Amino acid sequence: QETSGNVLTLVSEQTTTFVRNFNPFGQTSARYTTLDFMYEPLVVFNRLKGNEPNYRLAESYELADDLMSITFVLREGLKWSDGEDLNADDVVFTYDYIAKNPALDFISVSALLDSVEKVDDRTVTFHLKEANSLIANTIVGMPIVPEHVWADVADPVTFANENPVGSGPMTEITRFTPQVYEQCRNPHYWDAENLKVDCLRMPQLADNPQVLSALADGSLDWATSFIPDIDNTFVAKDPEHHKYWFTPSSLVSLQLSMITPDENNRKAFTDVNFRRALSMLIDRQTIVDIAGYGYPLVNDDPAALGELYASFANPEAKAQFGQYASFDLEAGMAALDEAGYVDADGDGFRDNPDGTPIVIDFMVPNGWTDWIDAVQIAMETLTEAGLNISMSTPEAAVWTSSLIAGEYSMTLNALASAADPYFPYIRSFNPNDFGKSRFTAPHWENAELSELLAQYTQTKDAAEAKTIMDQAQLIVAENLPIIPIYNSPSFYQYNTSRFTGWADAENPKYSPVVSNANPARLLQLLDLDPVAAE
Amino acid sequence: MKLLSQLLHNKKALVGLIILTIIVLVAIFAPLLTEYSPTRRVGRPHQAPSWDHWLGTTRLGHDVFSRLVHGARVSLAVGFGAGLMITVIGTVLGVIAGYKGGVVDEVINFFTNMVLVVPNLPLLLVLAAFIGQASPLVIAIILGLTSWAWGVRVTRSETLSIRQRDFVKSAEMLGEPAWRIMLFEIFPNLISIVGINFIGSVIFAVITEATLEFLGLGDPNTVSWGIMLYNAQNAAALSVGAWWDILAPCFALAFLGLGLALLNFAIDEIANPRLRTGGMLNRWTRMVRIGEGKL
Amino acid sequence: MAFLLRRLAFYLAAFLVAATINFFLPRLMPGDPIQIMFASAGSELSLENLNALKLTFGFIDAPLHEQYFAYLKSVFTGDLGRSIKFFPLPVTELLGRALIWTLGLMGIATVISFTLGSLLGVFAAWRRGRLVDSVISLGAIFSSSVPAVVVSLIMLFVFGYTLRWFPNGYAANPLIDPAWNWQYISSVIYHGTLPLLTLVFVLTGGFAVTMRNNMINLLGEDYIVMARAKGLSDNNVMLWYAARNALLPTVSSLAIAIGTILGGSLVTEVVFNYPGLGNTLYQAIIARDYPVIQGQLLIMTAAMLVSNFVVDLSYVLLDPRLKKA
Amino acid sequence: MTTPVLSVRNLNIDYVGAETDFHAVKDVSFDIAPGEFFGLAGESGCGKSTIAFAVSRLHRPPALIRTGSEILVEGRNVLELSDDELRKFRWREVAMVFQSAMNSLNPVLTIEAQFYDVLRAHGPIGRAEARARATELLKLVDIAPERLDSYPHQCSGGMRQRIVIAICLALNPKLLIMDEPTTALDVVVQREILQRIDVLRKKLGFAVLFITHDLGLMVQVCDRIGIMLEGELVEVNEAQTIYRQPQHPYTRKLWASMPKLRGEQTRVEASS
Amino acid sequence: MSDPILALDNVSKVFGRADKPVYAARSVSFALHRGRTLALVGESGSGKTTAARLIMREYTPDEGRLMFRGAPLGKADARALRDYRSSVQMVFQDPFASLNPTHTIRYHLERPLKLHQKGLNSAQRQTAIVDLLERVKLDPKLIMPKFPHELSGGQRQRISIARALAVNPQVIVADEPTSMLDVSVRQGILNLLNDMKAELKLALLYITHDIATARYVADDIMVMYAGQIVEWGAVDKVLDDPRHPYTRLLLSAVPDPDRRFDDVRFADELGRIEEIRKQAALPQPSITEVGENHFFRPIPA
Ligand SMILES: Nc1ncnc2c1ncn2[C@@H]1O[C@H](COP(=O)(O)OP(=O)(O)OP(=O)(O)O)[C@@H](O)[C@H]1O
Ligand SMILES: Nc1ncnc2c1ncn2[C@@H]1O[C@H](COP(=O)(O)OP(=O)(O)OP(=O)(O)O)[C@@H](O)[C@H]1O
Ligand SMILES: [Mg+2]
Ligand SMILES: [Mg+2]
Ligand code: NI
Repeated sequence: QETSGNVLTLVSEQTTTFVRNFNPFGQTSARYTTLDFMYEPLVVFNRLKGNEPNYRLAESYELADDLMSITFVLREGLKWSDGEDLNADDVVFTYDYIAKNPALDFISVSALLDSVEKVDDRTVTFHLKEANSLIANTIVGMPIVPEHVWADVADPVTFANENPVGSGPMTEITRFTPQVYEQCRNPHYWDAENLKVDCLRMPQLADNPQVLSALADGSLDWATSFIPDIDNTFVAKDPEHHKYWFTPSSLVSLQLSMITPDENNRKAFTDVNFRRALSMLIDRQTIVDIAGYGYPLVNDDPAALGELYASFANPEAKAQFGQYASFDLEAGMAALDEAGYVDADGDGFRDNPDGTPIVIDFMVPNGWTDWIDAVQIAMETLTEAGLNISMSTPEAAVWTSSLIAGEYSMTLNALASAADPYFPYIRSFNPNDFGKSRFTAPHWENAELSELLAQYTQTKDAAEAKTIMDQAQLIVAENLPIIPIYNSPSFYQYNTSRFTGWADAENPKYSPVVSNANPARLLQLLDLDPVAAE
Repeated sequence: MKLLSQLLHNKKALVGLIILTIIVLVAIFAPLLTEYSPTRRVGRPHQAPSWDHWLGTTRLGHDVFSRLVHGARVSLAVGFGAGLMITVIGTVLGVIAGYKGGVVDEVINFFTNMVLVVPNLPLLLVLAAFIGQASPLVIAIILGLTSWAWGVRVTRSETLSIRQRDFVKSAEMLGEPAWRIMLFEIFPNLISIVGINFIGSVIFAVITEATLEFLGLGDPNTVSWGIMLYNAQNAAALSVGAWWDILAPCFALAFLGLGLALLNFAIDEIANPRLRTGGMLNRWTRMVRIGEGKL
Repeated sequence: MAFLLRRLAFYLAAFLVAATINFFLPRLMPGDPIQIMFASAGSELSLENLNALKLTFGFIDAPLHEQYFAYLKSVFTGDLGRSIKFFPLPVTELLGRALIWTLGLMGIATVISFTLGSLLGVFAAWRRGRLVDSVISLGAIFSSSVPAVVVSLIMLFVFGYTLRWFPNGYAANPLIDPAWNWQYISSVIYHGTLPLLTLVFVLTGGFAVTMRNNMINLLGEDYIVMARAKGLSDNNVMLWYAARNALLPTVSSLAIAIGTILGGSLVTEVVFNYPGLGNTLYQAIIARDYPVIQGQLLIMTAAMLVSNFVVDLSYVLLDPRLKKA
Repeated sequence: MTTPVLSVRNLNIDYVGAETDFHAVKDVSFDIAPGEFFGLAGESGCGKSTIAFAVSRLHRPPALIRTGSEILVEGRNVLELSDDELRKFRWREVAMVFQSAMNSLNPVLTIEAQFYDVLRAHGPIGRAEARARATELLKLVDIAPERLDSYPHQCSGGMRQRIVIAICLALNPKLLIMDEPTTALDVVVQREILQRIDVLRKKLGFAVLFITHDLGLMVQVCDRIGIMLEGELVEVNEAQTIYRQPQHPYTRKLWASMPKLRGEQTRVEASS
Repeated sequence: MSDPILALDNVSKVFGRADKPVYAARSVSFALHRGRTLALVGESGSGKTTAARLIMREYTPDEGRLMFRGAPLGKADARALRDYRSSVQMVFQDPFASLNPTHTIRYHLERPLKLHQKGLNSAQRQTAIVDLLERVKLDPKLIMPKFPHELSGGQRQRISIARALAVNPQVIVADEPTSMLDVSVRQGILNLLNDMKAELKLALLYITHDIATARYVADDIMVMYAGQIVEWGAVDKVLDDPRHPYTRLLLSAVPDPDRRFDDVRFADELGRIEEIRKQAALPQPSITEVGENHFFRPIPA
């Protein structure tokens, strides 16, 4: 049966089979069109515009002056897709619910909240455990579910929510097979006026090559997939309509464990001169060009922020320490010589200044081919500079636990992009997270930085915040605890033959990536206009 | 020795041996055959075959020809290493089970049948996945430990029939100890079966190693045909039109497989004279045609 | 009958052992099995969430033997747990979906290549030493020596990418709803052609060689000569006397070959992205979806056992000597 | 004089080798008269079976019947028959019992099917009719008709041998070739079978070409005997004549080396 | 007569399952004496080979005992077994199968010497081998380096005999040693066995179904039928005056060029033997002595 109306065909997830699961709390199991499209966020923050809020279910929010609470006000006349009212009770219910069922709390927001209080039918106040100026960013990540449905769910973890009742633009599942499903317009959507797309169609595509062939023959409107040699394989097939735009996303950096079990390595790794030299020996551009097909963006910001957080950048950091974050083989080798890392025992490899050998195992998870390529390229120059380096590719799980424990020498690590540089810093350098998260893999701590970061969330004053952040950047840039290499791209391909209104490099209104980690995709959906039939 | 001279007289075996020799020589002299290192970037990504790069370059800019000739080493080493292990285990267990009979046989036979009904490749996949970063050595070892069952089965049934032969009986009557009977009376008569088993196991090991690596369960540090396939597949060599990247290891594998298979076929013919189709049949056809006689 | 009963008992034992291996495999490997099992799903989850998730998967802190018996019980009641990747889909259902495709693909490929290979082997043996024989033998050697990966990649390259005659993935056009209509069925056939061809190519040679060797060994038998002496037509002797008897050992080799076929179809499915068991296993391994991997191994073992049993049965049917024994 | 059933003239058969040929049958000529029991004796490998196979043209490559050889069955040259004629000729004119009965019945077909096969191949016949004929034939060799539904492995060796003989008689052939039909059997069973053949021959009138290396047996059952040595037929004569007045030295040596059951025991130094 | 070197005393051996036993040997008793040959004849499946295997201790008797040099043989431990084996040897039926195709003749003869005559050094072994080959009338130089397939059937059988002699045995069991050989070669082997027996004072058990050769080599003969020994005695006496119906049948079935087929009322004899076959499972009949050194078991009424 043909679905009537304007159908937008998109690929958000790659899978071998579709399972009917629209449980918005199941990050790994729910269909990727569940968040945002089915369960609308309170607010969507536009990262490309300095976190400008786009109010969705909430029409406003207000952070208390002491930063110890935040109050959201819902829009008027909101309805669930089954026609029931959507009000503050549902919000409170949702937060109580995830507090009761910790397995549901996929963004660990409960831990930050003291209580959630209904003020009136449209107003909810979140009381925090600690002052936090950035809490709104976290809270909006949790989908709000209807109390009248979820209160009766026996086991919300395994609940598949096959017939979802949602608040977003696309809530009705009109067709579901393991090979394709369609998700259509919410009859009670509050913003229906802006919604020109009637249905989303999600064909099952198992991997990048399949997405590519679907893209190339024009059957997909919107996709997020790695495509090799995209200008030839995709754009050239129909240059007028086949388009793409890659935005920088998570930071990939080279990391060293400051607490690595190997005593000799540890001596070198904890020496900032060694780290700086190492950083200068990484040929970032080649890695980007070859391992990444030229898609990623070189990150040569010693403060590890780069393009992504350009609006927060402290030019001073780059001016003072920039030379340590860009490739210069000669300088790097000279720096090593100067710091005393020379071949003491004549085995052809550089040793510590005290003569003990440095033998580095470069760890990268098995099967992560682009990283493996990147490591191999990085190793070329490192080896040429006289370092004794080999690569190992353990199981991802083993890799993760080694990183968490700090029991490794050298690795690549990725850190998701966020709305504010505070997040990458706190995730990477928070001593409280040592041994808990792989993002703290370097196990590098700096009291001054910790203090600055703590202050940062405590201030409401933008100017003060900027000063703090500038200082933090200087500290990071000086110590180079992580060696930035590149920001991976967010892949975004689209086809203009059926719909227009796409964000692109000329009009970077928000991030249009259709992956489930980008709430701004909702904005993109609402901006689409069908091309009038000829 | 007799086997060897017979091998040299068999056309199929000869072709097989030549193929194998070429590959072995290429593997041994790999560094002399190419100026390029197999693990360094020596060109732009995915350059088509040219005078500089006979078989083009990979996505990373490695020289395909260099990787191919160096990769032969791993394929051969794993093939022959695992093949040897499979054969040794299979033959030892098979001869013991077949000769000893009784409980020993029951036990060995049970496990053999057991291993035969557990699907091999999936099991290997799972094992490799659990072990993680399966280097060629690890692959060879798990291949050796999981694939001996077929060998036991054929050796055992052959041993059973040899055991019935009078020369084994007479050795028993002479009071030869059991191990001597197995080693010196039965085993020499199994040479061709063992040979077939060995070559068959080598083929199996080469194919399986390549398959495991192709599926991404190998160690990316190795230079081998399976890893080449894996890298090519990952670089979407087919969809970007870099056929040389994927076809080179394909043909290398097929070539090695063909050589080994020819050899195996020939051993089969030598072991079983009925299977032989020597020059006499050609001669016969010719003689019938010129009317020297008929059937 | 006693023969079949004994085989059945063996199969049961074999299944038990496979189930046991399955149980111990993750527990024998270095590292915490739970950590390994949830690694890819859980890398973004906090420890609290992980613990909560583990409970729902039944990782109780019981003594090993209790875990073992609980596991056996669930296996024999057909409960293989739930997939992590395709949560909360039960593993049985996930594999059930895939099983249909694999059975279809493998079944048809086996039937075609077995028939074709056996026929070729029969002809080659009958015309031994002539041109037909040389051509068939060499072809068979070649086809059985090329790895399935290589064949499928080359097929994909030639027919999928270069000539574009066939699609390069899927079991059917996803936009067509599964139904018993020509549109869907033709799409299934169209998508199945390349994997099928690959499998047939890989398998036929082996069967042909086996059959040829068996036939040649048989042709000297007195009853074959007697059949010719009786004045039966060549075709009659070849098919009814020689081939039928040569089939017996071939059938038993089929039982062993099924393992190889499973392996071959695994690779083929992966290369052609065919949604069968092999591909599911591969995806599960990549995603480290352990409930699926374990269920998969069990199902594949069960499939092997069933097909071995079918082979046993047909052996009994084909060979009257076994009926009474 | 009547035409012989079988008349072999200048028969030369080679086994073609890769380089040289093995001349297995050298210029052999002999006749068998209708109803005659003709024996062919000689050491293992002297070419007896090769001759037997040639009569029905059962050879497969690399055997080669040299041009110039003639095998006449009732005057018709077998070597000139077309494929189709050959098929019709086999079994109708010449039937054959092979070296071992154990293996000359197809193990996977019932006895009935193996009767039906041959009857079908030589003319249209219904199942029921074929079964009736088979029953009749089995009676000739003293086997219960229920055996028709058995498989060969369910019958004893002697029984199988008799079944083969019954099948041989299905088309009333002129000549029955028996190539060492009893070597695998006990003397008692062997004796019984030969005696039965002898009786049937007298009743049905077919000739027998009997091949064995047991000379004593041969003299006892045959009318005439041919002695072969390395592919050559060295002596042909009446059985008793050959026994009592052997001409060829080889024949004489054969007799001398045969231990006797009765009478003088002589010791002969035979070479090995 | 001297004391027997080896004797079977009421030995029985049963094969098969309890519900369908096959009596391969039933209360079999006989004795072997040095310097004498005992022939064992009988139809196929009558238990001749079983008797040989019992002697070779490949089977253990279900009932009865094996006496060696007057003493009963108990459960065999490895050493006792080796001891026994250096006294009792066997020559097999098929010379093609009883030599290992992968070893030279030299190896075949060297092994028994190494195993059973430990004292010899390699030069002594060499002489011993040459000696053995000469004894079986083969040219040592020519034969030693050859492989079995390069020899004729008769030569191979000679090697088998030489190998049996190599351990210096007192008893040789020959199970149809000539049935696979050509008639003209057969004689030579039989002569050889006869000579060895006389020269080395061997006790020889000669198993065959060919009564004529039995007469040629043996001093005494036993006729076996359905696992039982039904008639025995000196060769001439038994063959001249057969008493048991089976012995008679056997004798009449033996091809005899002096008598035409139709001379013998074979069918009648056959009918009678069928009757004995039916009674074969009945209890043991007593033994009747017909004359000096000639006994038989009459069929029960
Ligand atoms: N297919 C063959 N190829 C080559 N030589 C053969 C072939 N078949 C038989 N011969 C040879 O031809 C000769 C005669 O063989 P044939 O089978 O006729 O002997 P035979 O007298 O029947 O012997 P036996 O008594 O052992 O049956 C033998 O020397 C044998 O080696
Ligand atoms: N290992 C065994 N298992 C079961 N039955 C056996 C075994 N060995 C022999 N028999 C049976 O015992 C009986 C005697 O067999 P044996 O081999 O001793 O006979 P034979 O006289 O040597 O016969 P032949 O002359 O054919 O060699 C036969 O019915 C045989 O089937
Ligand atoms: Mg013959
Ligand atoms: Mg016997
Ligand atoms: Ni040699």
